[in-house]
Amino acid sequence: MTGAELLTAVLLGAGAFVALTSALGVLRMPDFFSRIHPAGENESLGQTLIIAGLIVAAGPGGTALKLLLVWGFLMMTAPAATHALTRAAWQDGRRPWSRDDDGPAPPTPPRAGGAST
Amino acid sequence: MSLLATGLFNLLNYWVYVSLMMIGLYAVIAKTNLVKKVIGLSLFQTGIFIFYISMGVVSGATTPITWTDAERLRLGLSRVEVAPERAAAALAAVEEDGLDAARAALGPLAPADAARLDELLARPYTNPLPHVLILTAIVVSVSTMAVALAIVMEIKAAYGTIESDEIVTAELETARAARS
Amino acid sequence: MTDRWIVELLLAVVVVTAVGVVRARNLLVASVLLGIYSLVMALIWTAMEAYDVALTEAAVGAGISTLLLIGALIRTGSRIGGSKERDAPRIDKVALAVAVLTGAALAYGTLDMPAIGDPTAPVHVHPKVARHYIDRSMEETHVPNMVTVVLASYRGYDTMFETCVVFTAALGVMVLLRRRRPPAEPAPGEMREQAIFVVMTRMTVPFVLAYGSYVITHGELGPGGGFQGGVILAAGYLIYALVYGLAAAQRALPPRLTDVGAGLGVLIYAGVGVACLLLGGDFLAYDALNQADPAKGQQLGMTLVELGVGLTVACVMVTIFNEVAQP
Amino acid sequence: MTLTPQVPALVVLVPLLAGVVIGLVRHAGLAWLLASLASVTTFALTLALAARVQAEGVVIYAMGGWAAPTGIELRVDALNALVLALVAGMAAVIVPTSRASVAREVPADRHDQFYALVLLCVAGMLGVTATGDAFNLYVLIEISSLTAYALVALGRSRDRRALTASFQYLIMGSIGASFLLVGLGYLFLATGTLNMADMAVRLADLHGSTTVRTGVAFVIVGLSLKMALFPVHQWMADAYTYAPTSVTALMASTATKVGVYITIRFVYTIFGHELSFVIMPTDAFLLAFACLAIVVGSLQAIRQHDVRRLLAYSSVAQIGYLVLGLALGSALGLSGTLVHLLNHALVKGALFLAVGAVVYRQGGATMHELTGIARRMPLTAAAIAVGGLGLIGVPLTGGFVSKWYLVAGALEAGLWPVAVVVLVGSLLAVAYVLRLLQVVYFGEPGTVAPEPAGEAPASFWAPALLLLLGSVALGVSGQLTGGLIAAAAGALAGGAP
Repeated sequence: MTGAELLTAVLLGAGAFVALTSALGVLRMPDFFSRIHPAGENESLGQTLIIAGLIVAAGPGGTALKLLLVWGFLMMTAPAATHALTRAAWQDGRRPWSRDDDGPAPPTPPRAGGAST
Repeated sequence: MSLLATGLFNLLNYWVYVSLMMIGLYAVIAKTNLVKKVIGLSLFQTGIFIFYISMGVVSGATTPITWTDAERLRLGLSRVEVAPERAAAALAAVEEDGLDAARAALGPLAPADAARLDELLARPYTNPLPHVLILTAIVVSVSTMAVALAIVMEIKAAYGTIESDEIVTAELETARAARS
Repeated sequence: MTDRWIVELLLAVVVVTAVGVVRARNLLVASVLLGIYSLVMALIWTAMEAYDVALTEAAVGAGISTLLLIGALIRTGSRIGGSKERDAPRIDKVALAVAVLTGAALAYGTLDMPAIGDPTAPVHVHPKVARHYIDRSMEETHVPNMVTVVLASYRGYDTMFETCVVFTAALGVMVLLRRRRPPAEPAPGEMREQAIFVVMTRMTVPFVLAYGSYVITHGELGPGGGFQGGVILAAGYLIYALVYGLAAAQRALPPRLTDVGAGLGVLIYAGVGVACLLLGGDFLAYDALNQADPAKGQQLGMTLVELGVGLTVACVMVTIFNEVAQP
Repeated sequence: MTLTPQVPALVVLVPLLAGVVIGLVRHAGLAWLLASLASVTTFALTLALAARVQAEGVVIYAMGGWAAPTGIELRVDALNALVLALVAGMAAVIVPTSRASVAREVPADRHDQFYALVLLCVAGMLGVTATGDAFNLYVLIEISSLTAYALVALGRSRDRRALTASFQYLIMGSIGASFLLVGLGYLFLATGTLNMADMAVRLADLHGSTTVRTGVAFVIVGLSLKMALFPVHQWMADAYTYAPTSVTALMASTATKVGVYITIRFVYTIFGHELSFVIMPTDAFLLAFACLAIVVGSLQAIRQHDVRRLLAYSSVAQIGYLVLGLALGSALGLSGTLVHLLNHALVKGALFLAVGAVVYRQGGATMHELTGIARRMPLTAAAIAVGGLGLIGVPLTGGFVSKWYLVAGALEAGLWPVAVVVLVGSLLAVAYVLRLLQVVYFGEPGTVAPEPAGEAPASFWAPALLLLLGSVALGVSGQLTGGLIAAAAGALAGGAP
């Protein structure tokens, strides 16, 4: 295994790990606002690691440039999308849950009306 | 049992398509919500796409975009261990005289590498025709969906509901009111 | 095909997602799941080396269809579907029987089929169909992407009608939904608080439009073509409309213009065919466009019809979005 | 340069291009004018094509210059030349005369889109009829269906049930088309070709394959859905009842006929006699449902209060006759189907136009609104009377000739119960037609509904009477039935692809 291949493997592995943890986070977190946080983590850090790994694997050239462009767009759109979601939730009347609130965290978002599948 | 085993290996994609069509057809018939019916129709149609595309697959084949010999060779050389100057000579030869000359210019390779290179150089293409047919079918299916949803929106405007059973009730009431 | 087991894994995901789509009681959830379903489908097409189909599925199935569904849900104000389901999900026995019967018949028909990937299957060896496309398309047209050649030349007649189907969909949606009045003006200052979106839009929309044009014009060389590119172009408009509001978007691109563009695209396609006819060839026989070098004529013909397709698809998608999104 | 060799392509292109252009004009009068011009031109082109087929035999046109099966070909023989002329002819009669009823039933700002959809629908049906390529057929069916869904939904400005009818039609139509697509996929997988003629040759060696048999079954089921064969006919009854008048007249006289034509094409030309009737029980399947369609459709028609609905259920029964003839598998039966196809198109188109006239004057077409209209609307009433007699199949109408062929074909095949069903169906038709005529001619107006103000505009009754004239000519002249149709039927039943 060459150095580049090793680096690729490490970067892709790390990216996959971040993606996995953020998926777990989305499942485990108590409310909408805390769920969107791990989701955003994958979109920024996880995808950065994976694209970096792919760039190393592709070597210098056109493919690497395209991957860089993809990364650039991701960095622009992903946070904006997260922002839009949060904003929409806020305008929809949702407020972050905190430990000081009475009772346990709401199991499902309050206004979705039995939204679970 | 042997039928199942061969089927699993050879026809699995087809069986997946059959189950998707069943799921979609069930939804179209059983669901009362009109949007849900449209969604079921969409599942039903996409199932067919799997059938067609699976039909076009050729083992070990590449996408149906013609590769020049030089492109094939370049990809092949990137997958095997070969000295840079011999690779350069082969690439120069392929432009001039074709793949056989390039293969000669490359000189002897390790047996495993040689087999791998030959396989890459002779890679067949998948069948483009099913791809074309399905491109058409995808476009047809989204067009149908657009018209279907437009009708659903108008139904909502006219009846105030998009549940088929409530629409039937509404019509029965209208008929009763007209009679009395 | 790439590693077989990846395909099988993705197929399993697709089936599970499909069940989820049907079982979901919340229609919004079902719509989003359907988008995911299409996206996984696009991955399957990639794994099966059908890149053109994958690009279309991603743009049309996961993009436009999902948007249409969500638009319809907003317009009809319905989130929870099915009065039966509001109580408890029940199995409809008749529907199940029909589905199982159909499935059994379909599965029975597969038993005689050649194994997937078998290069000797009749579909792959027909000398005048599949073999002709693979072996002779480069020589006859000098266009590397066989899918584009089959789509725009060998079966160009089909594709003309496919473009017509898209145009028909726009007509159908227009005739049902169009209200002949301009959309309401956005409240002043509404945009100013959305600085993040405005900046993001300014930075991405030009690239989206450039990429859409690239996909339309480079269908001969790589995956892509009029359908995929047209949808991407429309996506640029959609982003703009979502951020700046429908009124602003319609000021930037008046609906009258997209109405004309939708028809114009079909007319360009058919016009190329008629031009061939006037130059002495058969309808859509692009060879006639360049008597000296038929392959050049083929290339010219395909480029022009792909432009027509792209124009129609982009304008139709924008039109449908306009009609569905109007309050 | 001459355009004569290009006529097969132009037959489809003229309505198609006209449809697209009309979609852009934004002027109701201009849209109507262009649509009328295009439909008349198309009719002239189909007549020229039919004359050419008569003189030269099968006309083949390679699209894009690629010879089939590499490319798509149009293939026109005596059978589809006839259907092409029928579809274009009905459009040429109905579109130019539709202005008054469209002005009444469709919002003025949508006339351009309405006529565009009508012409695209016609282009789709003509394309379906002319093509020699199985997948092209699917795409074109989708064009004619998609336009039809939207056109049916336009009936909502008169009755909101048009919307649910259209939705039901869309669901059934899409399922039918998908079944057809699956069936074609199976046949494509087994043969490797999409060209109909090539497929027919290759299928001859593949009769044992379960893939082929399943493909055949799904094609037949898909087409049955598209034709509205019993028991999947409900969508058609609703769609014809609530669509705008001119749309119903056009669709009732052409859409189902094209469906029957495709079925003949598949069963006889592509599958061939052996695969259709010996290996697969297509005949038994189709015969059973055709007989049920005749009986159930006629019984339903008798129960209807709304005359448009009555005629729609009568159409369900007529499709039974059409399918019955083709399922007999003999030249006699096919002749019956072809004569019936022509006759029913003319008669049903005329009847829906006449009923449209009543809707125009009275605002509806229930038995109440038809009561005693013969006094003030004698020509409309005459059209209803002659059309009704044509539906029964009394001598001197085309209906008599076709039913004669059907009974003879059934007896020739030794299927006397089928012959009985044809006769019973005719008796039931007598029941619903007489009930209608009794109301029209002998009902007392004023007691249940106001008497109409006067005869409807000539654009309603004139084309109706013209079409009926055609039907009577079909019944009286032995030449057409003996010549062209018998030749087409003989060629098909003889097994020659």
